[in-house]
Amino acid sequence: MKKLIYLDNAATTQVSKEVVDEMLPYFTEEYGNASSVYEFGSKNKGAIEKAREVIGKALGSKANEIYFTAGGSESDNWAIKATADAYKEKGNHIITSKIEHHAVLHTCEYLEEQGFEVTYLDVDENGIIKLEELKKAIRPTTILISIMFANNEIGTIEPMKEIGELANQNNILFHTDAVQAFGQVPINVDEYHIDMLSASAHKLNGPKGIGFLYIRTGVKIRSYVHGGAQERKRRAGTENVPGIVGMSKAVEIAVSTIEERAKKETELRDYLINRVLKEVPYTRLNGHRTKRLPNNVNFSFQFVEGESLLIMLDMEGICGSSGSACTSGSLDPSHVLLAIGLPHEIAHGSLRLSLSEQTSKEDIDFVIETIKKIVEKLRNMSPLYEDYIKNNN
Amino acid sequence: MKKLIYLDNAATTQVSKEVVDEMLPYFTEEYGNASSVYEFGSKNKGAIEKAREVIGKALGSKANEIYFTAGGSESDNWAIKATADAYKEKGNHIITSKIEHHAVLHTCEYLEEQGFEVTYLDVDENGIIKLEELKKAIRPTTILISIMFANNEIGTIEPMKEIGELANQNNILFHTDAVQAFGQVPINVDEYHIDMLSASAHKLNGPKGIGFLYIRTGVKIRSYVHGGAQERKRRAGTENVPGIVGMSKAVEIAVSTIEERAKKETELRDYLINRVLKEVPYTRLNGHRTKRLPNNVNFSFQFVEGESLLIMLDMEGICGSSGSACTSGSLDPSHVLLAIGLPHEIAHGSLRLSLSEQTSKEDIDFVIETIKKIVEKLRNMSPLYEDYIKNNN
Amino acid sequence: MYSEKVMDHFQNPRNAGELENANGVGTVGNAKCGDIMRIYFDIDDDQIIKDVRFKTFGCGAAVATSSMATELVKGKTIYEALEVTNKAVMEALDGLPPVKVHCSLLAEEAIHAALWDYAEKKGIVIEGLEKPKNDIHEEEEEEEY
Amino acid sequence: MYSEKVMDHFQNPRNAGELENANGVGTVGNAKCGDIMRIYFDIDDDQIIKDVRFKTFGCGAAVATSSMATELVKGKTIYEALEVTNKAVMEALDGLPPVKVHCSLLAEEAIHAALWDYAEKKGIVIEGLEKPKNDIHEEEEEEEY
Ligand SMILES: Cc1ncc(COP(=O)(O)O)c(C=O)c1O
Ligand SMILES: Cc1ncc(COP(=O)(O)O)c(C=O)c1O
Repeated sequence: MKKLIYLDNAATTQVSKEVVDEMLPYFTEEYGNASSVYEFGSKNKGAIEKAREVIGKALGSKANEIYFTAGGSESDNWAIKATADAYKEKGNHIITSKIEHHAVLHTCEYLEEQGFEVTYLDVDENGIIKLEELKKAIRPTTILISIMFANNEIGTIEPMKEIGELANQNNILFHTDAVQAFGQVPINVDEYHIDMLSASAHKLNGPKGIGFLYIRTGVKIRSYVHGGAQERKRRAGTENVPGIVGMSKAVEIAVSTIEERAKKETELRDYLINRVLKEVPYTRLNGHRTKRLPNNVNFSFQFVEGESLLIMLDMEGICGSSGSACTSGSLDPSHVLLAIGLPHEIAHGSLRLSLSEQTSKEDIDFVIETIKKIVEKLRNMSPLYEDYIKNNN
Repeated sequence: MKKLIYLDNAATTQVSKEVVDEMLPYFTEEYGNASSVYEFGSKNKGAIEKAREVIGKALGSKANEIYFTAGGSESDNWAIKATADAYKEKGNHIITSKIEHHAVLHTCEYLEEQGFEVTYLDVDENGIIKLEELKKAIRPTTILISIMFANNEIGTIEPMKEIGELANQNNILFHTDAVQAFGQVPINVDEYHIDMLSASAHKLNGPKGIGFLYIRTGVKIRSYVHGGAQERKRRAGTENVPGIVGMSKAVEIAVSTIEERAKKETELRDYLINRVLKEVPYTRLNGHRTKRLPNNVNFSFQFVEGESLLIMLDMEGICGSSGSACTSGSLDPSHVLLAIGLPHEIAHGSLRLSLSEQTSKEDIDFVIETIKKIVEKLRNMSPLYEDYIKNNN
Repeated sequence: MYSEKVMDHFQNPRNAGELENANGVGTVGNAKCGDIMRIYFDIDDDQIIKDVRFKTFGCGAAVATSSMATELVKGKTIYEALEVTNKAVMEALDGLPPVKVHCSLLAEEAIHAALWDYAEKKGIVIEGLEKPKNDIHEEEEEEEY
Repeated sequence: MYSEKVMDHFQNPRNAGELENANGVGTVGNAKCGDIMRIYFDIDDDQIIKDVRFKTFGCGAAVATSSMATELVKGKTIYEALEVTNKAVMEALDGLPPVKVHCSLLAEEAIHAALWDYAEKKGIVIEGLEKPKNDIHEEEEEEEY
């Protein structure tokens, strides 16, 4: 097989072998219905409850505050729409940011069509929301603040504690999309006053199609997927036991290795950032220099377009992404890069490389050399570069 | 291991080995993001498109009319709520039946809270909806008819063709919850004028947590899970590739074996029905005698309560269910059995046994003998039986 | 779902069946809720429950609570039997799932109903015994989150 | 996502670079849409395109369509070049994904822009050539279901 350097772990990850092994019996052996009377379903039921405990422990929450969903998008939709529904008597105003994932943004836009009012907070050049603006945005009718824990494109970690305190002081529910952060940075829902938290297993070496929503006891939101009585009547659908068990194992591993992974990845990340910034001219690092996910790197190479860059990297066996993975196929430049103030042509030339535990220094060295070659090649073909050089000589 | 006779295939099924084998590479090898630029994601993309074709073919639809979801419940929620949303200018009236799965019923009840009007059609003693009543229920404001293809508790198959024609003549969208029927009876969406169809993989030896919604070209419903641009912007969330691939394989197998399975299961089913009706007094078959799913049997044993029966069967290694699997844990008797006219105490004493290809005649013989013993034991403990005997002697 | 004790009493119910010479019989519950319990007492002249039987239409917990309730009152005086609460029954069974607590209330009520029947037949008043409702059905509550 | 032809032209773009002695240069597209194409023509006295180069800032399809467009016009008269449509470019590339069709329009427009520049410099009128818009951007349409 061709050499493969997979640096798109922010999009999705390899399921680890231990996770698959944990899942396997639940496909062909322990397949009974978890919501049944018979004994044959009870091992499934037990496995689900154990998963709830593992995840609850990872967040410093109670097990029964964890509700399983089909992934991050469903969790975001659920948290936001069900809050709107449950608290509409109290108010119709929601605060979020301009750099949220589309699962939050499009959900908020949908709610706007339904008559809700949404404030989309600006961020600074590093992608950090402005707390002063947040304070000012709060109204008596504000029912929800939804700010992501860490951004999926530029890796910036938001000031959770400050946001949580503001929400708490003002008696407003606080939801965070922690799809990128969960398993990568330690999270305690009490410390940050988080009332709801979305996560997705496939971002942390778990399977695709399974995630959860943490809902603090006392938050009165109800079902988003209506139907059967599963998940204490809050989320219908036959329990995806292999998925739940796989996620639980993935969380267990992620939590137990979180420090050493962060250390290793941060080192490599910084090595990659430093060398590229030094060795490739007209390059910008997007996102905060230090308040960022250990595995996230995001560059803009001026005069170069992102897709071309990606394809050329791919030809060398390097998998990266440009903008948000979910919108590829779209012609729009990343809303996140525009929000941190990049002009369009620079926003179009961004590259996200997201590392994993498996990434080696050799990989990174190869990536750096390859980037240098490709960026040069593309610049030589770029009319923007030509103009720039002519105008500055 | 203890002998196990699994007769709860209407709740969920064993994932077949071929299906697991098909899924496995997508966990640890082909894990790249399907919505990516790099080559490493393209096999995933290809697998998804192939799955869409396999399923489209199974339904006589186009591949691009198949949208992947997390299962039957999400599909039902999506079809009904998004239709309500998209067609609310046209009208606010929905027609469904009293014997739908909770994924449909609770969704309709939710819509009633939002100002929609819902007619819940009666069914006859066999669980078949009354077409005359349906005709009368149609109003100029009716935007959707949602009637299940086959009932999950009593196995009755509804008159799809007639319903579809009525819907079509009146220019009303027709959704069917085919979670029980798909893979068990042949379905052609054009023949039945079906506009939307829900299905779930784990009912046909596929994995849990994956399903689909068929949406006919021209039906203008939009997203239910908002977010990324997956599924032609209609269903957000990183594609659950292993799940999709597994479902595709399961559908492929189900379609290619549908006739022989139906033949085998129908024979066993009828053998079970005939012997039990003959050999256990005061017993009733619920659901239509012939218009029923090949694998569904549902009895009511008078004077006997269902849960006790189930636990005793379980002690003999027989897995069955009572009422709808999803509502176990609830104290209410089945809404389906009440709708076909059973009095409460008889509705409480129902037993669903749902066969699979694996079920053998020996299994069924053992089940029959066991039922006879248990029912007798429970009747001897039953005050209702005592009263009945005293009053009739 | 059920404790071992519950399963034991369900599989091997103590005192199941009818009592021919019962002098106190009480039936509670109704078919709508899915549980009916009937308790038969043979109470001697010293007001001691010499023998007891039950019949129950209901779930595993209903059978087990009936069985346990009969065990707890057997050999007791009627006043001691009156003190056997649903809590005592539950504790003796090592607990019940929350949705099944009503079964234990039903068992308590069945004892009371049989005692009431006895008292009526004897023309006596058992102090502290109220006329039992025959319909014990806690409304299933919306779960608290 | 892309055909082999597209990938080939992307990896080995024909006629990439600048043309020192160009007598017709056209630039179209804008950074907002993420595509800018520039085409350089060396047109001889017989109005034959003797040489051609391009520079492109854009996606894989943008590079490939530029490359193919230069191939298609090289050695042609300016009137023949005028007939090279986006469709011809797409066909020569064995097709483009729907979201990338606008790249081929851009290539057509870049040819027109370079011809326009040539005509202006020469003071001639090329019949059938309209002043090119430099902003070709089809509105991304709502998908039709
Ligand atoms: C008729 C019917 N509809 C919907 C569902 C829900 O499917 P799922 O549990 O896969 O969400 C089921 C099964 O539980 C069913 O039998
Ligand atoms: C921040 C963020 N939120 C939500 C999601 C959606 O998660 P999923 O694709 O599992 O639905 C993603 C990943 O795609 C993400 O990065």
